[in-house]
Amino acid sequence: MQLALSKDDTDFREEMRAFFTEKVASEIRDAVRAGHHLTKAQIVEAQQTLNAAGLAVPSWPAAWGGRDWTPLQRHIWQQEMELACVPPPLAFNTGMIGPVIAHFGSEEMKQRFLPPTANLDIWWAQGFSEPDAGSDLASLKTRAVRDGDDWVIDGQKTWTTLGQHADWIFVLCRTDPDAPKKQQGISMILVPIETEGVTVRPIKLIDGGKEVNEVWFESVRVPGDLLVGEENQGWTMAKFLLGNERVGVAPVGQTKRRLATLKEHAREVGLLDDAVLASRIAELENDLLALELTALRVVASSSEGKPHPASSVLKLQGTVLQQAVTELLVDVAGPLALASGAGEDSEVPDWARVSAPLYLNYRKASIYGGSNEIQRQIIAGSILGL
Amino acid sequence: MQLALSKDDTDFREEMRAFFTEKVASEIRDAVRAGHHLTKAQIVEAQQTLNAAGLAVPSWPAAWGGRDWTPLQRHIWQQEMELACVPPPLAFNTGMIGPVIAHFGSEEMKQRFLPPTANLDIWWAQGFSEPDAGSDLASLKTRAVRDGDDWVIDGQKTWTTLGQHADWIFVLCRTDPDAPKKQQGISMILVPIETEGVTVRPIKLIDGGKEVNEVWFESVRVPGDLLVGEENQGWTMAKFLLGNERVGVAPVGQTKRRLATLKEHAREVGLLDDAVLASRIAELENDLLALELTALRVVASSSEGKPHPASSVLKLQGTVLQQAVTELLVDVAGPLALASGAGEDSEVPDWARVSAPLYLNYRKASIYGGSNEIQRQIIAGSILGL
Amino acid sequence: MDFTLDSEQKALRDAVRSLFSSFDNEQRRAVVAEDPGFSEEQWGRMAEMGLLGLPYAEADGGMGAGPVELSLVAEELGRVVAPEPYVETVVLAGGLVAALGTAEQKQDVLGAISAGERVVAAALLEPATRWDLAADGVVEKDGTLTGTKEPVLVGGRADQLVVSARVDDGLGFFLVSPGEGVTVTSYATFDGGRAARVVLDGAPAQRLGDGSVDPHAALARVVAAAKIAYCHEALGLMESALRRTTEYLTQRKQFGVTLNRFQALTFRAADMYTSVELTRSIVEWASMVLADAGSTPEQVTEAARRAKLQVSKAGRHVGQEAIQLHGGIAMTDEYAVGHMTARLTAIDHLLGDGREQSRHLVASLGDHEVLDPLR
Amino acid sequence: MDFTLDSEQKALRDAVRSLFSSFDNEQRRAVVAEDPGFSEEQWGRMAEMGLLGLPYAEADGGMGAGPVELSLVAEELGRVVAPEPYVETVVLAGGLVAALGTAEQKQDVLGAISAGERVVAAALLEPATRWDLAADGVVEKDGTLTGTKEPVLVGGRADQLVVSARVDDGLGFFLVSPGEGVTVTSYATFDGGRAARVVLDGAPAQRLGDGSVDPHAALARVVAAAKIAYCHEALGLMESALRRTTEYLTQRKQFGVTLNRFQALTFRAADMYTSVELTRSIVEWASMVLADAGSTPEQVTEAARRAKLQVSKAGRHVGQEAIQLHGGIAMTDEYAVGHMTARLTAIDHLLGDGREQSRHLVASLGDHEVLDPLR
Repeated sequence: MQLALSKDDTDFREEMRAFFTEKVASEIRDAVRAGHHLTKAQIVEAQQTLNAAGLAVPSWPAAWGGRDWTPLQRHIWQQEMELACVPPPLAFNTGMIGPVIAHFGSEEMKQRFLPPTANLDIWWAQGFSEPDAGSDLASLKTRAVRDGDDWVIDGQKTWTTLGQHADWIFVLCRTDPDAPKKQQGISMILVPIETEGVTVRPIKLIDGGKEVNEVWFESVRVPGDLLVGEENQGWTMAKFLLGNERVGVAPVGQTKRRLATLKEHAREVGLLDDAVLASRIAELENDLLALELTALRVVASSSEGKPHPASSVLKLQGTVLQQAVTELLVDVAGPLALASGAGEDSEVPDWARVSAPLYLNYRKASIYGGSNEIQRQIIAGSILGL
Repeated sequence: MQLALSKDDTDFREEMRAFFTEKVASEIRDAVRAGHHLTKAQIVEAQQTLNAAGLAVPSWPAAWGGRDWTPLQRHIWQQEMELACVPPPLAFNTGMIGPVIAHFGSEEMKQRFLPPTANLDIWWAQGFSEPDAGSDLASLKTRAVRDGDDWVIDGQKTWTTLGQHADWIFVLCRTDPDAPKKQQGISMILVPIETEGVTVRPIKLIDGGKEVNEVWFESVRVPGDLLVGEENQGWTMAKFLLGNERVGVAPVGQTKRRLATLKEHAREVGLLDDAVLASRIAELENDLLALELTALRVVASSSEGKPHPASSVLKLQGTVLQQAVTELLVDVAGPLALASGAGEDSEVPDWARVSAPLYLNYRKASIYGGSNEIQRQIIAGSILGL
Repeated sequence: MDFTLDSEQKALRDAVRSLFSSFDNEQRRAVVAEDPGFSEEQWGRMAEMGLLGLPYAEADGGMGAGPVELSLVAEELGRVVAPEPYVETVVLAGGLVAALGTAEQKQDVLGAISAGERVVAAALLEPATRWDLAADGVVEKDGTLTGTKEPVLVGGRADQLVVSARVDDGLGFFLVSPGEGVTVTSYATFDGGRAARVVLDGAPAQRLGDGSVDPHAALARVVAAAKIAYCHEALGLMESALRRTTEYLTQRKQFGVTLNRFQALTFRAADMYTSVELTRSIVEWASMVLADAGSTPEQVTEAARRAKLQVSKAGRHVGQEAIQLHGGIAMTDEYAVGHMTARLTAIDHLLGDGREQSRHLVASLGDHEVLDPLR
Repeated sequence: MDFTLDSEQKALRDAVRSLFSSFDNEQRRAVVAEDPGFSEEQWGRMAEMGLLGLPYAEADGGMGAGPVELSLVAEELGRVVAPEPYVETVVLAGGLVAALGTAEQKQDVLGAISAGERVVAAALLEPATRWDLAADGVVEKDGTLTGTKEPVLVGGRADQLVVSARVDDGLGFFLVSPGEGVTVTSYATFDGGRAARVVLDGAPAQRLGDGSVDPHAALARVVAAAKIAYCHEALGLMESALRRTTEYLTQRKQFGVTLNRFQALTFRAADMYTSVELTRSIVEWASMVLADAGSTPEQVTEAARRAKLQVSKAGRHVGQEAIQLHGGIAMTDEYAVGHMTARLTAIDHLLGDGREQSRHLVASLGDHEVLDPLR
């Protein structure tokens, strides 16, 4: 056991910190800090800044821009990025379809897609969830049928985050409806969003934002070479992808930063003198510390594509704390949270105005990406043997 | 809707308060207030004092000592009794077997048993739970077989509270092992504890006390007239009995009294100045108020033997708050709670010494008498239709 | 002590329920999308039914009803997440006029509210304060007011404002009409309502009352009444959120079975039910304390705090769980449950959240040995 | 930063585990029923293995090991709810001697502890104080002590006491042997251990050290080390309680199926697992902070507080749920789980509970923007 970072890791951290705080546009970082929604252009700019420095896809194979970092270094990279309010690389690109193509795709497919995926020249959307298949992903109904060399896709996807910005979408389709188990007979197909028959409709959420979408596929025809890997191998890819998703899914740095600014606002409004509120902050800080240390423990013992079983703890507790911090921020704002729709001329500070929509928005955190019930199921079943 | 009590009810309350605080021996009430275990003699004395004044079995039929009180009056009676630290009449007698005999028993059985049951001349124990039938009561295995006019009983009961003091035990036995459903084929039989073949063994609990027992029945022979009601009617009686149990099962007055003394002790040790601890007390007081008001709402709409469905809320939340108060008392005691075994010469105050055993003992509250999981099952199933 | 409604009260409840029986989330979305954020037609119907004048004296154009009747209306509005500013106008703004106004002011303002002719808003909060309603960022001088109030609920639609301000002898309340010296900037609130920034710059103002009533005491009672009304609105919201959740659990299929086959979910619904039942008890009790002529001002204030503390806790629990047990669908604007949670969140932070109530209850913790709701 | 054990550490852990491999609840009940409440034989074996001198310098008869090694022992003791007073004697009482004693005192006392020849108890608490270990109800005069200490863990069995007392220049620590002027009344504690009331009436006492070490600083570090050791003991307890619970859920049948078919129960076991994993992370980190030569005294104190705050919350959660998920069986003395909960409760209230830690952490809340466990 050893507390201190090695000299290499300390240097690495300094390097990351310097890059994130000096090289990424401050307007973008300020917008993140304030809890504002970013524009597509801002997200693209940030990722291209990272990619130019080789910092967008460190977990990818080295041949495609990855870095042979240790798990600890990857953790430091993510922490420093979040603490510096740098928007992380688009997860659909760098955490999902990129690794899937790198692992399962043909050489031709890699060459065609990986570079623009890393650089966010292609914006990917995730076509997994369906209206009748929420947590029960494998019961999906969207069908893809061979027609000559092409695939013809019919069905509907939903909860497609930021789909309104997408250039392409990776879609789980049922390609063998007669397979004995529902997990079999699923394939992963890439679809240009501009293809005829694809319709994207934003879904307005309760915080007023439109970050998720419904996507319809009506006789959508794509060339056969847009199948990733082999036919009916889709469930394997989905599990691979969701495993990757879970490891990076506890945004500890982001929550720490939010709590730090919350503390500052609490001081401004005099609430740091309220022992009850102050103890909630102090205990949340401690909870976050335990979570971060757990991430360090878990990350170190994960191997590629095979997350440590306890990574479900990170997702579960990560969202619990994200939600606790956003809830507490509304408490700090108090009645000023009602001024959520006020303009810049309002005397109500910006952070108080965004607090309630942020709180409402983050109720999603324990639902999307494998709900907390699914995480408990995984822990009870896979870890505890129940 | 009406806040104030009627003149009659106000008078009734004064009468109850005067009786409980003036007529019940102060040594007994002091022992209850201090959280000490009562002796058998103290429990008997208290109940006989109540019974002599017609206050031991108000819910029974008037012919057997009951009072035609309104539900509100019964509530007031219980509240005032608990607030005055009067030990309530023994539940096995007045809340369980008494009402069962009064409702299901023959006239002869009523005359024989009800008066001594009300006066605690007979101390009853409950023979329901078995080692392999906890929450799943209906899977009980203790058998009673007809032999001539007699019943011969074999089996084992457990969690028999205060069975070490018992003169008689009422036993749920399987009398028809071939009945199509396990709930059928069960009968209720009364057994003198001194009968040959009955063995009572106290179970030591984690707080060091011995308040529950195992009871073995080995070829225990009792006369046929000790069957209550009809053969194979036992499950109906058990449900009737457990329904009664639930209504009175939220000892709001007792918990209020505990919280009041806790507050006093917190003041003594200076913890009332700790805003966090003080707010826990204030919020518990509020939770108790909501519970008490719910009891008033529910009690008013219960009819005999058919509890309001929301009575499960009383059991559930009643135990949650009982446990919260005992947990908080240990927090007030702090390290002094370690002096749990100290004698009277200790400078550590009595309340601090009993705090941790009390806390540990009350972990039972959410398990016995229909666990909180069973209550949630009832709410989800019977009330919410889930 | 009696928790039952009499037949007139039941009839009132049924009438309000009937008035909103066809109001669904689709309608609600259409209504809140456009200013003023509620339906003027429905407001008119509420006036016709006498709901807008419910608590006012008949002499002032009202119905002379009590807090219990008012609570029934608020609860029904909550049940359907109605966006009409009932508590804001009738209980809070109108309540201040009823408590403080001269006979003439009452007849004028309360008559106009009752008839649905005038929407009145209470402008109490200021950007620099939290729940200190005796804030003094607005100052009176020579019959005019100067300063800023924000957020002022319904401020953009209001025909008249009741403004708290600092006067020589302390706290005063004033009637202000939009116009000269008044700049109102309206915006949407996260619960679908509207609030405004109201900048007063020498705005002509008419002081409420003749100075015979203590404004602090009047404010305390009106705020208590508004808190209790909000608590009933929240109770209606919670009951609806629970009902929606149990319906969804019995209908939605996952992994081949309906969700009510998953015990972990049904137990959580049971806990929601427990929260709602406990809330109903304390909220109805608070209305009874408010209605009882024998209650002291302190008892009324305390009862309102107690109800609101419970509503804060239960509202978070029920609102959060209702979304979680539904899953993604409840995050959408098209589904009602998320809006219930949003409105519960707003109510939690109006007139003091749970911690604020608790802070005051702690201060009086030593005044009693046990709490006794019976009198 | 590295959470892995080296091979020697693993060997130590395995050796301790092996030493207690046959220790079950039946044995434990027999041992705690009789004074001194632990097994002298087992204590002797622990001495033979070098466990009792683990943290002390080799010159003093110890092994010169660090906090990580110590934590492994404490965790294994917790795992089997062993009643041996390891933290009390080795970490707390011996730790004070190691920090404050003269070379001669260290050789004498620590040598005797290491060899298993002497049980030493720390007499710090007084009836009138809570966690104020610099209490001054015991006063030194002319080389004797007068006053009362209670509860003194293991006080009845102790061959020697380390007593805190008020001296002219503030706080002092003294070695006291039972005998003249010392009245010890021993009793059982609710977790199966023993504590005592120690009345000193002119008891001869030998002051620890030569005055060259600040006693407050020494006390703070020893208390931090003891807290961290208790946290590891608690971690072992929690892991066992969780393991017992999951075993029970897969074996116990109700309603015709094993309990692990009830999702509401398995989800709660999952939450217990989450608590335990989070606890392991922060507790191991605290040991690393303690072990790291670069840590400041403030960092050590803070790390101990953070670990103990987490242990307080998680210990209650896991201890309570372990009983509840078992049902009645866990309430009985014959079953180990209830004793785990009892011991977790005792540890929670030794050296400051969660609220006490939180109170101190609040005081330094403004000293940092974010917490950063990496160095």
